[in-house]
Parts: sequence; C-alpha cells; structure tokens
Amino acid sequence: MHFKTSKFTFYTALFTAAALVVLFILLPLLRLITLPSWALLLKALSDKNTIVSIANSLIYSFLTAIIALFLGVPLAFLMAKGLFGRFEKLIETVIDLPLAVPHTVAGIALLFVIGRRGVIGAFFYNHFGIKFTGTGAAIITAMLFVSMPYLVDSARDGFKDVSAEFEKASFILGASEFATFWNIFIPLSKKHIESGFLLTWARAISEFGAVVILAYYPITAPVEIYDAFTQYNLSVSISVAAVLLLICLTIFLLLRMVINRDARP
Amino acid sequence: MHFKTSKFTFYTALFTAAALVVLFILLPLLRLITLPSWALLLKALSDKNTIVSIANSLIYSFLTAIIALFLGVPLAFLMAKGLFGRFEKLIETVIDLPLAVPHTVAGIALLFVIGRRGVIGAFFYNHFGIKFTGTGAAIITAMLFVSMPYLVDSARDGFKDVSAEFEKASFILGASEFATFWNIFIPLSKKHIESGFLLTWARAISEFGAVVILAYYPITAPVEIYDAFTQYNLSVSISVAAVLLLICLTIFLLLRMVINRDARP
Amino acid sequence: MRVLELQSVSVTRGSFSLKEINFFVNKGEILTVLGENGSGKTTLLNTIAGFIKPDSGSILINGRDIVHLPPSERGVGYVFQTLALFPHMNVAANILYGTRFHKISNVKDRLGKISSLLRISHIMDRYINTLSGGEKQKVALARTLILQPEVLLMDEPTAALSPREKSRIIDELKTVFKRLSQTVVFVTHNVSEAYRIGGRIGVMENGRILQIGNSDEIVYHPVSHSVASIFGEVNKFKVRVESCNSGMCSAELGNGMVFFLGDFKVCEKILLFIRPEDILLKTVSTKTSARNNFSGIVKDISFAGPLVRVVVESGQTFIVLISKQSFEELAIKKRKPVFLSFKLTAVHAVKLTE
Amino acid sequence: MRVLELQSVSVTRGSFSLKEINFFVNKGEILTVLGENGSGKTTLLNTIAGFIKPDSGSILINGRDIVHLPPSERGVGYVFQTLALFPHMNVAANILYGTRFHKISNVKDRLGKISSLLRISHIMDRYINTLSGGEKQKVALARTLILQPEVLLMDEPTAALSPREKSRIIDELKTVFKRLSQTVVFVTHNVSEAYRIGGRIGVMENGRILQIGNSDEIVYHPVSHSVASIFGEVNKFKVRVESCNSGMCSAELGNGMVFFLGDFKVCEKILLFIRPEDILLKTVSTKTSARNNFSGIVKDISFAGPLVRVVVESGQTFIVLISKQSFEELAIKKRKPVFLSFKLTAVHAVKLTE
Repeated sequence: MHFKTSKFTFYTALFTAAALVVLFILLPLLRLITLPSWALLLKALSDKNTIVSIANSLIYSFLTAIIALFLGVPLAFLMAKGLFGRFEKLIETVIDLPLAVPHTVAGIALLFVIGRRGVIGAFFYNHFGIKFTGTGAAIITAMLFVSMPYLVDSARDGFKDVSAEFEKASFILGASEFATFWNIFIPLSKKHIESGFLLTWARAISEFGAVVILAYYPITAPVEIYDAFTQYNLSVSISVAAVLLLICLTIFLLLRMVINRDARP
Repeated sequence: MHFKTSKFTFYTALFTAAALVVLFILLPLLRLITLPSWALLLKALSDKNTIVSIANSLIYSFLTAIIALFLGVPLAFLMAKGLFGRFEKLIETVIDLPLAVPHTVAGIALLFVIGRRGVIGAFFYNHFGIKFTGTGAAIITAMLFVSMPYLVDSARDGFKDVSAEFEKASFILGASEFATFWNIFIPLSKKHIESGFLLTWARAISEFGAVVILAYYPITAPVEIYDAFTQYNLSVSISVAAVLLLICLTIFLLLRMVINRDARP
Repeated sequence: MRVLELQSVSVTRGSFSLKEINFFVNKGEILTVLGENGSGKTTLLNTIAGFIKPDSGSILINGRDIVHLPPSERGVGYVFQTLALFPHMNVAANILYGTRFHKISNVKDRLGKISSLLRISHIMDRYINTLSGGEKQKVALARTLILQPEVLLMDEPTAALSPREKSRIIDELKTVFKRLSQTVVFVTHNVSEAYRIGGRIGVMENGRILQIGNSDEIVYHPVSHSVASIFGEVNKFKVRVESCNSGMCSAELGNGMVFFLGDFKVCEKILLFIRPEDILLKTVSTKTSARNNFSGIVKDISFAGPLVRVVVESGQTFIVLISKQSFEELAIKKRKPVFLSFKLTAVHAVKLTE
Repeated sequence: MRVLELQSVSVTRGSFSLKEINFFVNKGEILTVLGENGSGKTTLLNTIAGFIKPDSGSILINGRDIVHLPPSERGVGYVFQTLALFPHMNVAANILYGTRFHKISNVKDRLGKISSLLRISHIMDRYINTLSGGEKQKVALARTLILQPEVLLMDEPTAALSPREKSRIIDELKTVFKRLSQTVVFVTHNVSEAYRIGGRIGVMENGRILQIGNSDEIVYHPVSHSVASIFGEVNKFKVRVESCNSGMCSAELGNGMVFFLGDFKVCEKILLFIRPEDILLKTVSTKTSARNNFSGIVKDISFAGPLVRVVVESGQTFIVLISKQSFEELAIKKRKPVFLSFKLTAVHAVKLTE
C-alpha cells in the first residue's frame, strides 16, 4: 500500500495514541495513591484485620518464592542443559501452562486436588483429619501454582546464557557436576535468578482469583480489598489497595535495578 | 564451596525436584479436564447463564485485544525508535506498571476513575446519566488495563529487531515515514505483533480481580466460576472452568505456533 | 561535468568527526574511497545520502546544494553493506519498491531492461533468502538503479561475498556502470579491490580524506606516512636534507647516504618512505644500476605467506620483503652481512608537517 | 618418550567425522595442528580432553588408555579459544580454581612460581574484564599449568589478540613451554603462526590428518594438493610420466617437457605442484641454471598486496607471483610473450590416488 501522509500527521497520530495509553495507565494509579488522606490511611492501618491481611500477603508470598527457588532452579538447570532430550518442548509447554490458565480456573482445579474431596486432600482429611483449604498451606499452593513459571523461565534463560566453555573449563580443571553447578552456573546466573525470585514474589503477592477460592481466610490483602469492597467499606479497600500498590511498586523498582545492574558481582 | 557429590546423587536430586514441579502443574489441570462427565458438561452448558458468561468473556476480551492493537502498536513503534528521548526509561516503566499492580488494586484504582464517584465517571454520570460500572465498557476497561503491556512489549521487541538499514533503504528509495512504517515495519514485526495480540487476548479472557470489582455483571466466565462456587454450585463451576481452560489452552497453543513459525510470510 | 561535489563538509558524531571533506565525482566516474574500518567511510556515505546532517559545508548534486533535502529527494542511490533487501518481498517486489514513490511511467520497461542487464530476469519470483550472495548483490543494485540515481553510493557491497564471487562481481559491476554511465562512490577497506575497480582512489583515515588520485599516484607519491602504509608495512625514516640540486636530493641515513627526487631546502627535516618490496637484497656487493646502496646485518627473519620478511640493521633498521626463492638461493641467515640497494624512484619524500 | 598418542581414533559428530587419527607427541614437544576452520581441529582437542567420546581407537597418555576417563581425570590441560576465564572471580581465584579439586600440598608455592614465570604476580586481585588480551592469555595458561598437566591443549589461543600481541605472545609461550618441558598440542589456522611456533606441524583437512612433519617437509614435500595449497595458491598439473631414470623424471606439460625428481613408473599418472612464487618470469629467453623452461603469453595481471599475480598461458595455464619491482622492470603487459623457468626441486610430484 502507498499513502501520501505527511510526516507531521503521521507522528501526531502516533504520539496521540501513545499519550492516551500512558494516561490510561497513570491516571488510576496516581489517583489511588493520592486518594486516601493520611488520617484515613492511619485509621485503616490501625485496624487489626488490615494489618493481618498485609502481613499474611507478605509472609505467604515470600515463602512461596523461597519454595519456587528450591524447586524451580533445579528444573531450570535441567531445561537449560537440554537434559530432557526429546521431551524438552513438552516440559517447556507444561511449565508455562499456569500463565495461560485463568486464576479462578486454577483455583477450582487446585480445589479438586487439595480440597476435602480432592485426590490428595481427601487422603489427608480421611486419615489425619487435616484440611488444607482455608489454611496458609492452601494460600501458598495457589500462589506457587500461578507464580512458579516466572522463576523457572528466568533462571533457565540465565543458565542458557552461561557459555558452554565455562562448563568445560570447570570440568577439565577437575570440578564435579555439582561443584560446577554451584561455583560456575549459580553465580553466573545470579542476576536472572534474582529477577526470577522478585517476579515470582510480586506475582504471588498479587494473586487473588486462585487464593479466594482455596482460602478466603486467613485473609490476604487482595482478598481484604475485595471483602471490604463488597461490604461497601470503601475506605478500607482504598487504604489496603494503596499500601499494597506501594509494596508492589517497590518490588518492581527493585527488579528494574537488578535487571539494569552490571553483571559482575 | 567444594562438595564431593557424585554425579548420580546430583542428578537424582535435580530430576526429583523437576518431577515434583511438573506433577504439581499437570495434576490439577488434568484432574479438572477429566472431572466433569459429558452429561454434567452438557447440562451445565445448556444453562443460559453459563453460555452467556463464556460468550461475554470471548467478545469483551477480543474487543480489548483489538483496542490494545490500535493504541499499543503506535506506542510500541515510538518506543522502539527511541522517540521519547530522555523519557524513554520512564515511559517503559509506566507501560509495565500494570504487570506489577495486583488486580484487585487495579480494580479499585479504576473504580475511582470511571466509577460513579470517579473523575471521569462522575462527569458522564452527572451530565448524561451514563454509568460505566456494571457495563461491557467497564469490563473492557479492566481487561485493557491489565493486558495492554503484553501487546506493547511484544510489538516493541518486534520493531526493535527490524534492522535500521531496512528503514534507511526504504527512505532512500523514496518512501515516506508512514509508507515505511506500513510496508516495512509492520510486515517485518508481524510475528511479534501477532503473539502480542494473542497474549493480550488470553490475559483479558482470564481477568478476574479487576473485572469483579468494576462489573460483576454482565457476568464473564471467571466471575461465573467464582459466583457458582460461592453458591456451592460446584458442577457449574467445574464445567465453566473446564471450558474456559480449553479455550485458553487453544490460544496458548496458537501462540506457541506463531512463535515457532518461520519468520518469512 | 561534476555530478557530485562536497565542499568543506564537516560532521560530528559523538566523539568521531569528519573534517573538511572536499571532493568531486564526474559524470560516469567511479570514485573509490579506501580506508580502514572506523575511518569514517560509512559516515561519509550517510552524510551524502542525507541520514546524517553535516555541521557545515555544502553537498552539490549537479550544482544544486542538497544539504537540506531529506534522503528520499536527493536523487541518490545507496547499496548498503548488508544490502538491506526486504526479506518479506520477492525479488520483483524489492526492485519495484522505490518505483511506487516516484512518478515513473514506464516501470515495466525499466524492470525488464535492468533485470536483463544484470541477468536476473529468471529469479523475479524468488524470495531473498533463497538467493546466492552474488544474486542478492545484483538485486540490491537493480532496486537502486531502476530509479536512475544521479549518484550511486556503495558501502563495501562485496563484504558478504566469497572471495571467488568477489572478483567476478567487481568486474561485472564495472561493466554495468560503464554501460549506464553511472556515477559511483564506492567504499572499501580492501586495497586490491580498490586497485581492481580502477579510477581514482580517495584514501580516508580518521575522518579525513588524505589524498585523492589514481592508484599509481597514491602508491608512488603518497602525501604522508598514513597513505604510504595503507599498502602494507613501509620503511619510514626521518632525515635532514643534505643537498638538493635540480630535483635530485641527498640525506644522511644510517651508515650511508640516501638519494631521492624532490625539491626541498637544505637542512629541512623530511620523511622518506621506502616499500619493503622495493629493496633488493644481495649477499655480495655487486654493482647495480640502483642509486642507493647500503650494507647491514640480518637481525630477524620471519615468514609472511609466500614472502620472507628480513629485518636488516644498517645504522637504521630496514625491513625488506623478498621471495622465498631468493631467500633460499641467497641462503640468508641471522647475523649474516647483506647488501641493500634500491632505486632513486623507490624513495618517496614528504615534507614533515608537525 | 611418547606422552600422548592417538591410535586410529574415529569420531562422528552429526554429518562431520574425524577419520582414523594417528599421531604422537613426545615429552616436551610442541605439535602444531594446522587446518582451516571446520577441518576438525577443535573436535580433535575435545576428543583428547574427553568432551567427545570417540567411536573407536585409543588415546594413550604415558602409555595408559584414557578413553574411558572423564575430562577431570585425564591429566590434560585445555586453553580454550575464548580462554573461558571465570568473570566472577579475580585472577588468583581463577588460577586456584582447579587446585580445589586436586590434592596439592604446596598450592601457594606453585601459584608463586607460575605467576612469576608468566610475570602476572602484580594482577592477582584484578577481575578478568579489566585485563588486556595478553594478560588474559597468561591467566588462562597459569590456571591450566598450575595443575601440571601431562599434555596441554591450546585451541587458537591467540585468536582474540591484536596482531602485535600475537607474535610477542607466541615467543613467550615457546619460552615458557621450554622451561617447563611442557608437552603441547597447539591448534591454529594461521600458517605463519604455525611456522613461528616451530616443531612438527600436522596438516588437518576434512577430519583427517593429511601429513605430519616439520615445516620444510610440508612445504617442499607435500603429500597432496590439499597440503600444498595450504600455503597459498599453487599450480597443479596432472601428467603422465614419460621417463624416470635414477630419480630424475620427465613428463609432457603444455607446450614443453617438465623435469622433476621422484621414483615413478613410466606412463603412471601423477600430480605435480609448483608454487607460483617459485617460478621465475623473464621477457627474454636467457640461459639459466633452472632445468625447466617454458614460453607463454600473459593472460591476466592482478595485484595482490606487494605482489603481482601473472597468469601465463603456455599450453597449460601457469600462475606466477612476482614482486612489484620485477613487474615494473620487466614492463609486463597482457598478451606479451614471456618465459618461465623453475628449478627441478620446485616441482613436487605426488602419486595420484583415485
């Protein structure tokens, strides 16, 4: 196709679209941060429920990120080294599945595994009387399911970036597989593992859909926001939302710093 | 550090962790797909509410992706060409903000913009009696806010990959800025724009947290899953979840195909 | 007739700059710009094409200053180093791309002519990634030539070709340009390629054009050490002129006197260049017609492909290149005495500019 | 004493393979493996190091077959083309890395000795990305040598160095290896580098070692056209032996007879190689001591750096390299008649293997 559009018209159109998008994103967030007065914020934050919900979110999401680290880094390493052979593409697809699953769907799916009538949940309930739903374990399960892929993908990219000659050099100098993993791969992928950890943590804090189905209580911040909203208690909703937003933005900026940091320790 | 761990022990540990992760992801999803019997599924799907919720999800998310396309591609192009100058890092950060914002927070933030008491919502309500919350417009707003970054990021990467010499060649052969954008940049970034579109669409379909705050009704599939769950109507919940999962997996596979496809048209 | 002329063009790009570039290219002429990577060749082409705005100076095409025109309106063709063929279009669409933006009535005629001239009519439907290096080269050329540019800029266009294709393509290019009387500025870092293209050569270094002339002028009358050393390692001596009579000069050098042609003041400090391959090496001091004769000791011997590089200490250090055959016949060894001789005309004298 | 020996080692890597590799390296010897990129040099080193398992054959170190040992237990050192220095450790940590995995009592002693031998004691605390190319090279060497490997493998270790550093480092390497009596397999694609290292050269092509010998043997007695052409373009003629008497043979070639040394049957088909720089070119037919004399017509002239390449048609096509000086003195032009002469020993005769 061939249009005779002047340079000015073309760029005016582009910048207009761009300005709309930037406004659309910034306006609500700025409004939310400036909305609650200090008095309102302090009052809401002196409420025990509010504090508990934010504390719950921070603690469970951090535990989730730690678990993801210990389970995800080995998996990422195996994927990066191509050790799944012809199953590689398949494993890759499976790992990324949670990114494609709507969170309420994930919640329902997990319910039928760890719920009282779920495959694993039923076993624990019938033999030990242990119920998962409505506990911190359920929250962590929900968070882990939706946030794990971020850590695996990031760590895998990091391991893949490590030149094969570093590994060979380590081997020929006498190091074992584990020594090479620990002394070469882990430090050289530090940046990727750290950003994967932060991404997973941020994703876990934010989770609502899966958590609300598996565990309305112990209440987490996103659930508290919704809970207060349904009870027309908008001032609590706003206050928790503003605090949660600031926490998430902090993690987000931390992540940017890690990514932009020089690779050398 | 230096451990004398045998190769066998090392890889056994790694593969065990990997197997746990793969199982953890696959088990719930397979269980969900195999859980509802055909009879149950058909019964649930003959229910008008169920069908409407899935149709709503498909329609609104598709419209969202289209809007994201028209607003996001120009923005992505300006970013790729570095036309924001010293504001580039800032714009980049702003565009990615919605990825860091918990969805219920996004819902509350948007409520105070387009809600009856929000900056823009109040204007429309007071002057024209138009209410956004509880309408398709509110659903699209919520979906757009959380899914837009995927399109922008993907398109931007695509545009950045286009060699500067293609652009120069187009200019020196007489093409205008717009003709170059249309004939060179768009076709050469097709793969990235397509996958951005699919990612945005999938993300929009899945959205629950922001939508449930801005518009419980017209009901969308993720809300219907939650709604039925709270009314102890688990069979509806499962059926809608299974259908939604299949839809999302289809888009996800489509996306993989686009990404793995040869670049040449 | 001067089709392209640059007058005192200066350009700044970060820490790099082009300084006061002056040259012209006549109708139908090929000017080769020869310089190392980083010397500013591509910046020069980008400035002529309009992708870079000069700080000062004029760029004239057929006498008209085009400095303020955008690239699309300069009447300039550009074959990029990467060729920049559009991978999503077939060969015909690539060649015709530019014609969409120009009022050309006989597009089909032109396409037919240019593709038969370049012998690519049979690949019109193929996509770029199915072409050989030589074919791509020709398609990029056709895409530019179909617009009949006043000046064609070529940026190391043979960089991606195999050595065998390279020399073939250069010859074909010359034929095509002659046929079309195409005015060309051809940029390369390859000395033999510059030779092969023929025509004038502009030697570029560090953002300056040091010298423009045909290859003989540049090889035998380099204006500076930089120009001289473009054609390989060179002997460079700083000397003080002893005498100068009707163009024949002499100076003290090492353990002897050196004679050379020039017009210098007595006692003036000058630079002398002598190409290592212009020095004859012998083991006995026979009489030769060469005016310059030195004796010395072999300090070092190393192999450089089919040649042997011999370092001779003779008060000054001389580098001499001889063939392997001579090397063997003369049985040259380290610490052996040898004799050097070279002609008057092998010495290139240049005023020292400090 | 043979420190390293390969016996009929064959390796398959996808479509590429190493075929029946046989060679040995004595204690303290440097064997240079010379070959183009893709000839299998790196595959060969990887096989010796244990990163690639051979399909068949034995690799002996001090007489013991190590084919079934992992890389870490072979007693082999490896300096990679990229050097593979760990960027997250400083120089000392890099050099000491391997000592953590070996029982070495006097680690500090060894570190002191090796770093003073290589003159890098002053950079122990620096990080890798602050080092120059030459310093990196030495650190990589120190990291390997501190483990006192039986055999040191070096894969184009000067690839990343500037030309100036290159020749300096090669000389330093030779000195260090001599001092330590280090057994080395050194891989390169650079002919002059192979010359400079000295010692035996193994010529590799397409997964085979074509010939092993010192540089003279390889230049003057190449076993095949491939080996001969490693040192540049070469004249190759397929001829039928006319006569052979006590080592002196003759055959019909172009418009004359060629004489050469060898021991062939009459009427046998053989290949003759003559280096272009070994042929003398004259414009008058004077008598020379050279046994072979041909007359012909100049077909083509081209410039190749300081040399001129002249193609002469004489029933057969000869390529001749002469210096620019000779070129001018002889005033050689296209279509002019010229005379070629070359010595008996300039002709290398090889049995034709079909």
